[in-house]
Amino acid sequence: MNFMKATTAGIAFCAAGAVSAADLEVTHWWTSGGEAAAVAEFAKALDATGHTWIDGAIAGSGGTARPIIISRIIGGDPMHATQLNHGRQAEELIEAGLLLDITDVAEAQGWKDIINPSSLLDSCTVDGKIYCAPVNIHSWQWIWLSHKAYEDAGVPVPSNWDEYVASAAALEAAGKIPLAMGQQAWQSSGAFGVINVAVGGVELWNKINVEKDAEAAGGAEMAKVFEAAAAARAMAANSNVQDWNQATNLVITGQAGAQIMGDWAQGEFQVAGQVAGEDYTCLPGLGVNEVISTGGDAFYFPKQGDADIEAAQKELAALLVSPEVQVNFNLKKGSLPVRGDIDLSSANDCMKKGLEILAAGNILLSGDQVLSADTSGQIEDLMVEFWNDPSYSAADAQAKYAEIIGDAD
Amino acid sequence: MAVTDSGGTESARTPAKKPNRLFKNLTAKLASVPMILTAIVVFIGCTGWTIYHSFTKSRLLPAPDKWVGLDQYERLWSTRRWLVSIENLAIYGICSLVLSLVIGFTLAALLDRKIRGESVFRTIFLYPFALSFIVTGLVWQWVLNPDFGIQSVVQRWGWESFTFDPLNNADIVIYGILIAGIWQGSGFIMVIMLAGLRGIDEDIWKATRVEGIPVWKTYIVVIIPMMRPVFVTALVLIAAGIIKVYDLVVAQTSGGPGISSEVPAKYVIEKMFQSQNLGQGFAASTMMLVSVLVVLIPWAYLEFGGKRRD
Amino acid sequence: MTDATANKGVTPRGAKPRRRLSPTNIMLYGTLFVASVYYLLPLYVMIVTSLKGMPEIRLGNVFSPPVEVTFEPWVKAWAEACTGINCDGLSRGFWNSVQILVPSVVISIAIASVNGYALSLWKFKGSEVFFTILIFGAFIPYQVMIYPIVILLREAGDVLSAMTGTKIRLMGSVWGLVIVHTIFGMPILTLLFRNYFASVPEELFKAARVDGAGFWGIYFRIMLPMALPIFVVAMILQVTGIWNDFLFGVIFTKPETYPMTVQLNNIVNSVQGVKEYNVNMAATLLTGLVPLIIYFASGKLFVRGIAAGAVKG
Amino acid sequence: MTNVTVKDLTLEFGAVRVLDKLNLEIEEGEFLVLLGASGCGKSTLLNCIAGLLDITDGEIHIGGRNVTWEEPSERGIGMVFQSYALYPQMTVEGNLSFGLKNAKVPKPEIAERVARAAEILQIEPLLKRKPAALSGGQRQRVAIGRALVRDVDVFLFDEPLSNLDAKLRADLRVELKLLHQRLQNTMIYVTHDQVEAMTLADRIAIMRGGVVQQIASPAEVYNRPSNKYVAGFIGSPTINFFEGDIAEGGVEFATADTKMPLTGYEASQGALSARPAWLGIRPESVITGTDVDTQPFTTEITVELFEAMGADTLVYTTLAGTPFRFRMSGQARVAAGDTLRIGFDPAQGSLFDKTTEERL
Repeated sequence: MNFMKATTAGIAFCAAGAVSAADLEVTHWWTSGGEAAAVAEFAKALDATGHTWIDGAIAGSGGTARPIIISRIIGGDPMHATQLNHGRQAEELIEAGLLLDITDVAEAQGWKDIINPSSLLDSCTVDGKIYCAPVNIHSWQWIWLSHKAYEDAGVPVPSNWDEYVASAAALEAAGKIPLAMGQQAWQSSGAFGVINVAVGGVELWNKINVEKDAEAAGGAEMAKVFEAAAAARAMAANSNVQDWNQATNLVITGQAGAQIMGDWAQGEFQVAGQVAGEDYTCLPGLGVNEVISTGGDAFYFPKQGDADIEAAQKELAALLVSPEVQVNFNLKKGSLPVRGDIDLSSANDCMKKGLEILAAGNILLSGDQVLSADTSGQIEDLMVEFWNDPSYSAADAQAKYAEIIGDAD
Repeated sequence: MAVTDSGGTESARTPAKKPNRLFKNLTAKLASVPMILTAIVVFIGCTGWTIYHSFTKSRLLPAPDKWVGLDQYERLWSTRRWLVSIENLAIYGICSLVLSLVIGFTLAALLDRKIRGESVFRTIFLYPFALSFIVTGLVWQWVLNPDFGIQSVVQRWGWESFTFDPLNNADIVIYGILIAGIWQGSGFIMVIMLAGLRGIDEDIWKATRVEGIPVWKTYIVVIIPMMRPVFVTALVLIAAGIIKVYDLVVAQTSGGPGISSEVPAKYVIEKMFQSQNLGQGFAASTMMLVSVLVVLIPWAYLEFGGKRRD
Repeated sequence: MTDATANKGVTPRGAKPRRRLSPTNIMLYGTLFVASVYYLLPLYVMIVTSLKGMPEIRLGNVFSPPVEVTFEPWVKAWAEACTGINCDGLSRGFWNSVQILVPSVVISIAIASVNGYALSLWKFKGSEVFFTILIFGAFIPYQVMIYPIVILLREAGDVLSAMTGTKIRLMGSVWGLVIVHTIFGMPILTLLFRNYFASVPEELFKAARVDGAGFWGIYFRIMLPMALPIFVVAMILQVTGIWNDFLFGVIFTKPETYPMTVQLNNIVNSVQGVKEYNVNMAATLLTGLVPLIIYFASGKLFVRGIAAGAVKG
Repeated sequence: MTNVTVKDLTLEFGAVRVLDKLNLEIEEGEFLVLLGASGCGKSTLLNCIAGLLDITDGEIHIGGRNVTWEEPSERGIGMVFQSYALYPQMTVEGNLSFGLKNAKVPKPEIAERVARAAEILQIEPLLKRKPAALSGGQRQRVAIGRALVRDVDVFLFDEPLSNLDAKLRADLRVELKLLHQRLQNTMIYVTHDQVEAMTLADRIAIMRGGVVQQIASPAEVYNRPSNKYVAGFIGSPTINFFEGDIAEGGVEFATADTKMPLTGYEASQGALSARPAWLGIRPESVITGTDVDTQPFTTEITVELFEAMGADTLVYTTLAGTPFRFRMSGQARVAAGDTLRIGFDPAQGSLFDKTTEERL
């Protein structure tokens, strides 16, 4: 990045009434190809205002990045803005008064009216004040199918989970891995969540995750979900990659039949030059229950105690939600924009599917919004063990799961 | 430079009077302030702080007023991941202690046989110690990769049925980490052992030669008992490293497959920062501390308890 | 003193093997050779992999030498590999590491050597107690202390700010990390120096006191020049330890000041499509280069220094 | 005028009392030797005088000044150590001038003093060398020189010759004696070697268990040891002890089977009274040959073993039921089994109380 040029540009903008130029350090964990391209859109937009985007990417998933982000905020050396999955993760930081209140920005920009679904803004709100700027909607409920793998195996590309399960044997016979899975805990847990919604239905999901109904978690309906997950586990047995995008890469190259992964996987297909519908197929809700969860990423602005920087932070907040940036960013990222009032005609098939579901209101809260990080962590621990240990029976895992839900707060 | 500085007792005082004890060695005490601060504030203070908070329901931020007693510990010991971590640490700890000592001593003894090219061998054995655990983990992950590494090479040589894939086999993954850990650290132990061997009087060798004791027996019966302090030093260094195993696992396996190569340090870090459950992380780290003390206190008692006089 | 230690650690003391090709010798060199393979294999793999192109890596095995040698991965690892939208490779981390390394090594060794000196020659009431705590500290898992240290650094920064009237932040600055390295390096280094100074003849210390040298006079004029071997050991240990540190680097710095290991981790974990093993290996080698060079260059001094004092005790 | 005074000096290491209310007065220009077996506290005492150990109680005066709590360098002392304690990284010149530099003595004066010390000790050619390049004797000269340049009234020696071989030790001993004669400084010299003590000292202080047993001239210590320990410690070969009783009136000392006249014994206090006691007879005071009959006590013994040492011959035998050694001058022609007639004057020996072991 050419800081000199950016600074020069900044001086020009100052004349137009902008606040004095500031260097804003922004931390995030978007480091894969598609993600990095999307972040670059933010940086470009911010640099154009005269401020400078100092990129603080931390590689290795949110798990690696969050400790760093949080210890810096707590240690009194906060960055100027940071990605966090919104929802309950930031609750305590807000209560401790470490994050900047950006209600005035939200009001000035009329976020209440434009942010869709409104639950996104609710997650940013504590005691009626808004503390974060949502930037995208991410939904986990997708399965990505490789056309090449199915062609090689000589079976048609399935259109729902049951067909897919049936086709697994053919894929295996053709030397393909039926299901590509990375081995990180959040992937195991996320894939399970997707199967949960698809097989068990939205109602069951809400009962367990929102109402924390341990009985439902241990019930017969849920047992089916665990059986399905156990079946998926068997299909993923030969997949021994670590990172999610390595798994996606198996699908892209046709070595694996499918991957259960959130919509961010789309960015990888895009970077690889693949076209939805031609090279790959995406099925929301595994083709069974067409819903999408509306978690997503949001940016928080730790307090700095410096008026100039605060003004710049607010400017960045407004910028992140602005229509143009939303379009550019989400097209690259493969996620859905947070505002319903923008034109995404250039979006691809999968994104359009997502937009339709969103418009129809078939939405679901995301895990981050309803479960504490601690409970999510426990579920991740359980799932990563379950997915990787074929001897861990579905019944045992379910019992443990019910226990965790019972203890959840 | 204040060369006339007199170790704290200033010449200005009336000489006939015994000076205040507090000001005796004043310079030495002042110079030790960083050490005293570290010992008290960091090692005692921070540890105490952590132990206290392990009895609270601290989440993302410390919450000293939310006292929950032993809840965190109860949950800790009913968590499979923690139990697996403890088991792994025990296996890793014992194996790496024994293997490091044995390999370190054997290599040192071999190098001490007046061989040619001693410094070349020594450098070869020692250089991995210069590399970080992150690097170590990454390299061994690569060498042990079933598709490209040792397994595939041996298979290409014609041993089709050969399987050596520790990093993807939950039952033996900890040994895969052990191979890397030993690789990194045994050279340093070798150097310490070598230094110890060099410190042994040559007359001992002459004496055993005169008495016709075989070389191997000399090592076991005479040399090793004489090197007790060296073994203690080596033991301390290895043990201090074992409890801290973290980077290696993160780089090599990330705890996988599943949770089969988790270690306590990783559990602590992840509970504290990732799951935002400080109380749980603190409880786990307190248990780590307790296990260290369980090993350390009897040892310290045996080592220093007997000769408290001086 | 000096003449006694000068020869230590250089001459092998074991019995002399007699004939060149005796069975014992074959066993001896055979074992050493096998061990060498184990130790050298990863280095070899790193080097050959870093010199191959990706297509060749996918086809061949890790041990085959590169058919077509390419330095592209090295260039990429050093200057082009991306983390997020920063694509300047390891180069930035290198200079950060140097900036962290130099003050950390100097300060931690300075403090630990003074500690060891005071503990062995200027004992005062309670000094042994503090030392015992320090040694126990070597065994306390870092994790136990990270969180409170984050808070301590914040508070210390606030206190300093209030005292000096300027805004000082220890957390996230190089100096915060220097403090952390000094603290965690202290137990082992202090032990090292204490044992070394304890082996210095006490009469030398007495003679210097009669000659009117005080605490610092004796330290700088008498002990320091005598302690060079142990300083070399301490320096090597600290340089490698600090250079290789990941945990503290990742928690106590920020992106602009990330040390090289953190950058390495970032590069290796920032997978863009497929893992570029060759770039990863080149990055790994680059990161390990500084400590490797130090070991290759001063291995002999290291062994000598250890022999001269580190193992007593 | 007294130069060094030690008053009621007590030193404790934790619960262990190393020195117990020790008193010592050393005259100006005196050569005092602290003699004792290892662990008797003699080096500890010297370190206390030097200020290298902080004492628990008592006072130390040097040159009339109370220096109890002063730094070693402020006490006006120079010290020479057993291991020489030369600073290995400095040249001989650097070693000699280190103390003066610390005291901020002007450069020209340093040069002058170093030159003078080097001249006295004949080490001028060595000035530019490092200690490692010197022989043991040369090193000890430098160590002495280091004390010399300090231009102080009191020299402290801590077993300075123990690390040297026998011949060098004898040479340097003589040199030290000459040095003392030339400089006339007060010297306090710690050794466990009684030959050094006897030859060098003006007075010897014999120490045991942190207590001074006797402080007196070498002759006095040799001839009139104040207790049985001193008697046994001084003299080589060691003194012979007989166990027995003093007869009423102090006329006779009787063992189980032998009676020895004590006429003429100079008792320390008053007259001898009857009591169990030890009689010490030095091997040198035994007479053989023609003069035997002049002695108050004569007897015949059988030679059990003999050691011919060149200048004299040591004969081992048994007398009055106890092993007995005596010295014959010259190369006496004796053989094991020979019968010899010997004689000595028991009154010239030393009598010690059986229980207190104090001299009678």
